[in-house]
Amino acid sequence: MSERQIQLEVLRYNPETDSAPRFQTYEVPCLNEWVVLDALNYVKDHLDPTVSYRWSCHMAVCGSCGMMVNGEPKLACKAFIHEYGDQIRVEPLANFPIERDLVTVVDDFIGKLASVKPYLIPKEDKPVSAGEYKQSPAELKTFKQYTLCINCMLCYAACPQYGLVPDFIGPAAISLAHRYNQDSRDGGREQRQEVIASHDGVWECSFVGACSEVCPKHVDPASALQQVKVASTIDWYKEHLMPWMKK
Amino acid sequence: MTVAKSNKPIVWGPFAAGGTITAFVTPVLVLLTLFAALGFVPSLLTYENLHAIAANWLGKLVIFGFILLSLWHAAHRLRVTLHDFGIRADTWVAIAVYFIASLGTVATIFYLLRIS
Amino acid sequence: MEIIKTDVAIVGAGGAGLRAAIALAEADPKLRIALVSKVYPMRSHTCAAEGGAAGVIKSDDSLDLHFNDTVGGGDWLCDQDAVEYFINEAPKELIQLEHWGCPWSREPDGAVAVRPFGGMKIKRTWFAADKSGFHILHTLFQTSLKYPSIQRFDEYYATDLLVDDGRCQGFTALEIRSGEMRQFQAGAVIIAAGGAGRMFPFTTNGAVKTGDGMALAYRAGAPLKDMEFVQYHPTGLPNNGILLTEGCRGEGGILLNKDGRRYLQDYGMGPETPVGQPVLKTMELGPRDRLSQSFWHEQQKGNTVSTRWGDCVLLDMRHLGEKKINERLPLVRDLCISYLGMDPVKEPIPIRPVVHYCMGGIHTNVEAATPLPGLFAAGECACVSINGANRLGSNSLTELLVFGRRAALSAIAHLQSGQSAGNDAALAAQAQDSEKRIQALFDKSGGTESIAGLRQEMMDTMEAGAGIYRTGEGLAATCDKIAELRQRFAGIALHDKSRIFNTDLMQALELGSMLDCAEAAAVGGRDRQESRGAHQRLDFTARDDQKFLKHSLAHYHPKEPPRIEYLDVVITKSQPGVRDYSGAKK
Amino acid sequence: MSRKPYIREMSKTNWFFSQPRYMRYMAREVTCIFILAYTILLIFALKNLADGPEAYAGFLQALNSPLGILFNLAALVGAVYHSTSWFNVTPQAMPIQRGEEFLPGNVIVGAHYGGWALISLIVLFLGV
Ligand SMILES: Cc1cc2nc3c(=O)[nH]c(=O)nc-3n(C[C@H](O)[C@H](O)[C@H](O)COP(=O)(O)OP(=O)(O)OC[C@H]3O[C@@H](n4cnc5c(N)ncnc54)[C@H](O)[C@@H]3O)c2cc1C
Ligand code: SF4
Ligand code: F3S
Ligand code: FES
Repeated sequence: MSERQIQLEVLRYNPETDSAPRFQTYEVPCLNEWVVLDALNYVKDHLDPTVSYRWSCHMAVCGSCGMMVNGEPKLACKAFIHEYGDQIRVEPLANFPIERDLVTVVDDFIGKLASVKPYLIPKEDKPVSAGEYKQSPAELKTFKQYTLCINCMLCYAACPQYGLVPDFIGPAAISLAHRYNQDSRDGGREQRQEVIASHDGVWECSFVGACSEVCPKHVDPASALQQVKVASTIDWYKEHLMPWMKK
Repeated sequence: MTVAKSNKPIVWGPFAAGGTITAFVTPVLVLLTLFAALGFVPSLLTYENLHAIAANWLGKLVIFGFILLSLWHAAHRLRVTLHDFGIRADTWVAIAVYFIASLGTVATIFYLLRIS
Repeated sequence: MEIIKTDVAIVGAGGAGLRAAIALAEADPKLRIALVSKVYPMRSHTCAAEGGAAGVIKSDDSLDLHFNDTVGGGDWLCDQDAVEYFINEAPKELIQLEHWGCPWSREPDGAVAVRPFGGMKIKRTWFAADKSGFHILHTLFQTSLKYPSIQRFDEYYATDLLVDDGRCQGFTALEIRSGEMRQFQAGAVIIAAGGAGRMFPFTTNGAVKTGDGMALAYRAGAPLKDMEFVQYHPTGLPNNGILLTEGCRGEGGILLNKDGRRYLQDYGMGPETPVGQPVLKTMELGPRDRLSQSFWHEQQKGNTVSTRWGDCVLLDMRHLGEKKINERLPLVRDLCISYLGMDPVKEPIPIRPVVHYCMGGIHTNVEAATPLPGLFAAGECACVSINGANRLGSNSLTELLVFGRRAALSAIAHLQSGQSAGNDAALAAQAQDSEKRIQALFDKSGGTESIAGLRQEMMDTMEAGAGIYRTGEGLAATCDKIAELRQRFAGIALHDKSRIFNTDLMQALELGSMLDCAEAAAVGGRDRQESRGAHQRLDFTARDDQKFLKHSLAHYHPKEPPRIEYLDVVITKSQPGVRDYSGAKK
Repeated sequence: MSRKPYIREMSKTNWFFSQPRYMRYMAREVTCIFILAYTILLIFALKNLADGPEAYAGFLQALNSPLGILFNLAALVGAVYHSTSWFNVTPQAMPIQRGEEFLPGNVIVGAHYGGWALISLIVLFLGV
């Protein structure tokens, strides 16, 4: 049933035997509706079981399969073969160390995600027996977009500032902080500001906007970051020029 | 507080405001000076008219506001741009660009006050 | 080998594992908790759940109604004490999630909204658009970051349980990135490692759902219960099994055969309801087993549409309109456009039944405890028996929460029951054995069997013999085939000899787990000579309460097929009756 | 045998050549040089204005030269690129929510372009 033969160039790196990564090319018979992940799975099952990469859901929701496809950060399960020529080159996500083949080391990202206190810090505690918080559809909509992040890290691979300054907390983590800040049930903004308004926080972002261009879930992290900057600036001026305005 | 909050908002405020102002008016101003450069001096740029505006306190304020924001916008962005070009001595760069902006600000005040 | 000593160690960081970890951390901040998962928590397959989670909250609903829907939906194979506990706890758990920030969809007045779901008599499914599982998982993961006592071991693959003195005291796990083995020593172990849908070729399940947790417990002596009950979801994409949530039908989508007829009315789910006005528990909102079975009959009659991906029926949502689809089913639209090139706003979508959920799993009681002391289980890998012979959509996500927490509480009680200290030497020796087993895989050469090849044969035989409709003959053939594959499994060899992030090794271990689960499912199905819920036999078409109102328990044997025992179903207040999904008799 | 993650360093000085979107970004950032230079020109004009009519005439004369034309042309290109790139991202920096819905981005961008045109016309009308 094969409809097309492609050449899949895969970046290989085996830390036990290689001193640097190299490319290996596979001839893969593909169906046109396939995604790059299907081609990789074909390689793994039929051509070379030693290729390592992460994946699980095959439906662009688990965030495992981020990689560079022809130089662009993509989810392998949402990169359609029919959108590419007969040569497709896959590499591990940029800006992350390579563990092995297409697998990157993501500790840095996970640590940053945890650092922004990404959980609801309620204005006041409410027992479960008191029932749910009320939240209007409009209030939900205010932050909904920023809840859609699947932690795929494509934005980190696209953001040059993260590549240049690895301490930068980065687009997804700051967007997540913004998500909770904007939630009508939350009262924890002050606490999160300490992290995200710090030097390595939002101020390392120069609004390149690449993060939003590559985000597969249309989270628009660039937008979140600019909003955080605006709010932090207003905070600062309020605090320093109008100290009496401080809550 | 665990990590100190950054003081970037001080300069980011004028950067953002300046970016907006310059986006709205700089192109048309350049157009006017371009006319002057081409030998056709627009009425706004004649000595009499411009002097009249700058002599007026409201006029002074508007000119000052525009130049101030425009300077600080450009200075701050220049700092980031130099960083992007690989110049990593951010502290020195910051001192240099903000010094230029301060100098321009002071000069503007000085000249505006001399016009009466 | 490094030894990690903790109070409670959890295998699996999906919805159930995370909920358990949080419950432990909340109950006692001094508890040392190890949360071990073969993937980063947010990659767990809970993220793929779309439709929602059931729990009684609205005033027109009642706990009794939820009870009846669940027990009837499960064809009376549910343990009713467990169901009762479940429906009671469900609303509290969902509100708790709301308090943790889950972005549930809302009514105009700000209250949480509920949607209709298959087999439920009343709208009671809480949802967050059509990304409910995703939001639940991320809310739980993010909330878990609040608790410093939850120590995570991400990308660690649990290989064997450590059992000494008749109780479970930990397990071994492989750190995937370094290839090094670790020994987790714990006062109690909770398995929350998800389902095993990957043993079938067409499935909505992600690559991680390989039944590892079930196999861990099974090999250590805890029986697997009701494994023959495998749920097909009636609406999967025909090319890659991606699920289109039941919410599609809940919102008013209809199913058509090649003649444009709403064929469900021909299978006891009629009469036809008006298009776009779904009526609960009838037609398209019948239960999943019935809908999937109707597909099979239509296919036999030649009423299905043939597409290049095989026989399909059509899911028509056009009448819902673009606005409603975007608002309530944005993911569904995106999936159809992306993976099929078809827009549900403009055209009906071809779909087919796909394997979705394992009703069976590690045998637990209402306290989430397995027969093996110190071992607890929750989530899809467990069978506490609230799902019986057929799970109702949206009960599973709630189950993760309710029994995830329950497992945590039981584990604490177990810790407090005063156990003698473990025998370190005995545990270490077991851990060494486990390491040797893996080492042997590395050292072995000249194997002739390929992992992908064996896996394919397994999936094919499961589909052929243990699919929507089964026969004694087909099941017997599948049993033989799986037994053969288990033998041949000894002949595999690793191609990848690197220690670092060796996915070849992972796939080998996962295949081993799946073969064990598959055998339990096939043998259980062969021996269950009746039709009930998701288990439909063409040679025994009736339900047989006389003989089979019983759970099957499969006991592991390293070389031979499992030994099957039967256990009475717990019935408290609902006697077996007729499952009626025709709208007429209401 | 053990882990040995491979780190790919990003070049600090020519990274922006690697992708067109980075080039577009750098072009936008570099507009600040034109804005800065032009602002300095304005300050210079003020100085001459303060120095009296002759000085100012001298300033206008100096402007009326190939170099002056070139400078203004370059500044015009830079300023226009700055304006468009600035307006195009305003919906991201300042989204506006009305009731449940957000104002569509192109409405916000459109409003900015409209305002820009209006301001430019007024200045031209009054100034020429
Ligand atoms: C597409 C889809 C849609 C669904 N929609 C709904 C719905 O709308 N409503 C509903 O109620 N239910 C739904 N379900 C069912 C429900 O989502 C699942 O049953 C549930 O999410 C399972 O959760 P879990 O926590 O048990 O396991 P999972 O979320 O699968 O997590 C398993 C965890 O175990 C870990 N693990 C596994 N093996 C090992 C090992 N060897 N070592 C270490 N860790 C291991 C994994 O890393 C993972 O963290 C859906 C299921 C699917 C597939
Ligand atoms: S913001 Fe977008 S690109 Fe970044 S991690 Fe989240 S989903 Fe991925
Ligand atoms: S690409 Fe990077 S610089 Fe900011 S806008 Fe996005 S985080
Ligand atoms: S496999 Fe889950 S996002 Fe691609």
